[in-house]
Amino acid sequence: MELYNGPLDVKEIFGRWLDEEAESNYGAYIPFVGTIRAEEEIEALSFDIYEPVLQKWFDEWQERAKARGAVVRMAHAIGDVPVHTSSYVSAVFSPKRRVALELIDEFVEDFKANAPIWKYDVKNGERIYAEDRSTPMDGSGLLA
Amino acid sequence: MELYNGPLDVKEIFGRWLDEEAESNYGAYIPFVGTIRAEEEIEALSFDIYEPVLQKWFDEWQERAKARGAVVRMAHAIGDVPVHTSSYVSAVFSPKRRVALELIDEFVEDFKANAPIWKYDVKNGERIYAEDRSTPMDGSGLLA
Amino acid sequence: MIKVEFLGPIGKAAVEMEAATLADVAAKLKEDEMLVPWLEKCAVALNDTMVKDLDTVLNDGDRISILPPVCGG
Amino acid sequence: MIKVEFLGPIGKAAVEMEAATLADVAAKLKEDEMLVPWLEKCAVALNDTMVKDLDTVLNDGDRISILPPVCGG
Repeated sequence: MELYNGPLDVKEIFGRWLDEEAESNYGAYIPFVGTIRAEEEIEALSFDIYEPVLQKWFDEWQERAKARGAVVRMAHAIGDVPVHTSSYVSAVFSPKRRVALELIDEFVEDFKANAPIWKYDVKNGERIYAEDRSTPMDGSGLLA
Repeated sequence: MELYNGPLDVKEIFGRWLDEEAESNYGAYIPFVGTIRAEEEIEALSFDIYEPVLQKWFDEWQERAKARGAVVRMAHAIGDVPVHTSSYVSAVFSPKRRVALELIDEFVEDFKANAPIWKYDVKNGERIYAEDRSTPMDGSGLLA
Repeated sequence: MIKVEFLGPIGKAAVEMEAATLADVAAKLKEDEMLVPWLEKCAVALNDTMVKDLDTVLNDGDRISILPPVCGG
Repeated sequence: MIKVEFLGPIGKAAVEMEAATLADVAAKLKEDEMLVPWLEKCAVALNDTMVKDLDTVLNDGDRISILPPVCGG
């Protein structure tokens, strides 16, 4: 798991992961690259991350992937990420394509639902919590 | 659609596609990279391609992707591709992640089933048709 | 004494309190009207492990994190 | 006259023949015993468009491709 201040160097990350698994004999490598879209006059999105819980979430995913003979990777930005740059790269490596195609879908969807990351629109230099696009994590409402 | 003699320069392809869509306002970019696995003592895999039918197959996929607001890309090797190098890269770009995750799965699976490409194991310099891993295309048996 | 931290957009400083279980924490946090709408949609971690049981017993020095709705990526 | 090409691993040179429909092509190709096992698992293109109907009418100069089982990627 890799966290960066500001936008990700997507080519460096993609290429380094490719090189690091070059001799691992995986037949399928599927990255997912998330890029900030220009919409509703935002200048950037901005992210807060709670790293200890994110690390546990990721470690559990590593175990799940390992049980299926695969490997998962992820990189995410902290702070401001301007429009048309990337905030998120995740990837699956596996021997065969079916497992890779299924895992990347499950991994990205669970990431959206349960990774402890908070998103803000940046407009006129102001940070506004993206509440309408956010999802309560599993187990929410416990203290209500 | 891009065809190359021998292994693909995966980083160049990934980076160029990323750059070419940098201003297109797609939020999700999912490449699939297929790499030759070392197994059963092969030195390489080798590929024949019938380009006119492959181009039509790809053009139809471009239309299907466009109808969902997305773009597909693909690159494939012709001839010998040594173990641990790559023969195939395809990708989907789309505004949102759900369409991208669904399309990359459908696109790669239909590619495996219907792209007119023939695979051979290369052992001791000899090319052996990978019949047991090959799939009859839609409509097969018409002349039987 | 345990410590309660409010993550991301909640924008409230950490508080310390006496609490034997998570139910005690819930009762005390609900005294703050500003927090009530957050609590309905927040998940909870105890010492960085997600918890789902109000009867969870707390020990001196424990750290509770309140996690509002997320949107990574 | 139409032309029939055998793609990929079939390893047979193209042949020319007279044929009014794809059914005629099927009948003629079945005379070659080496081809019979291939025909069961091969798809067919007419002038590079996939076809699925034996009644497809052929014209002088048409080009038929015989496509054996595939495995790209």
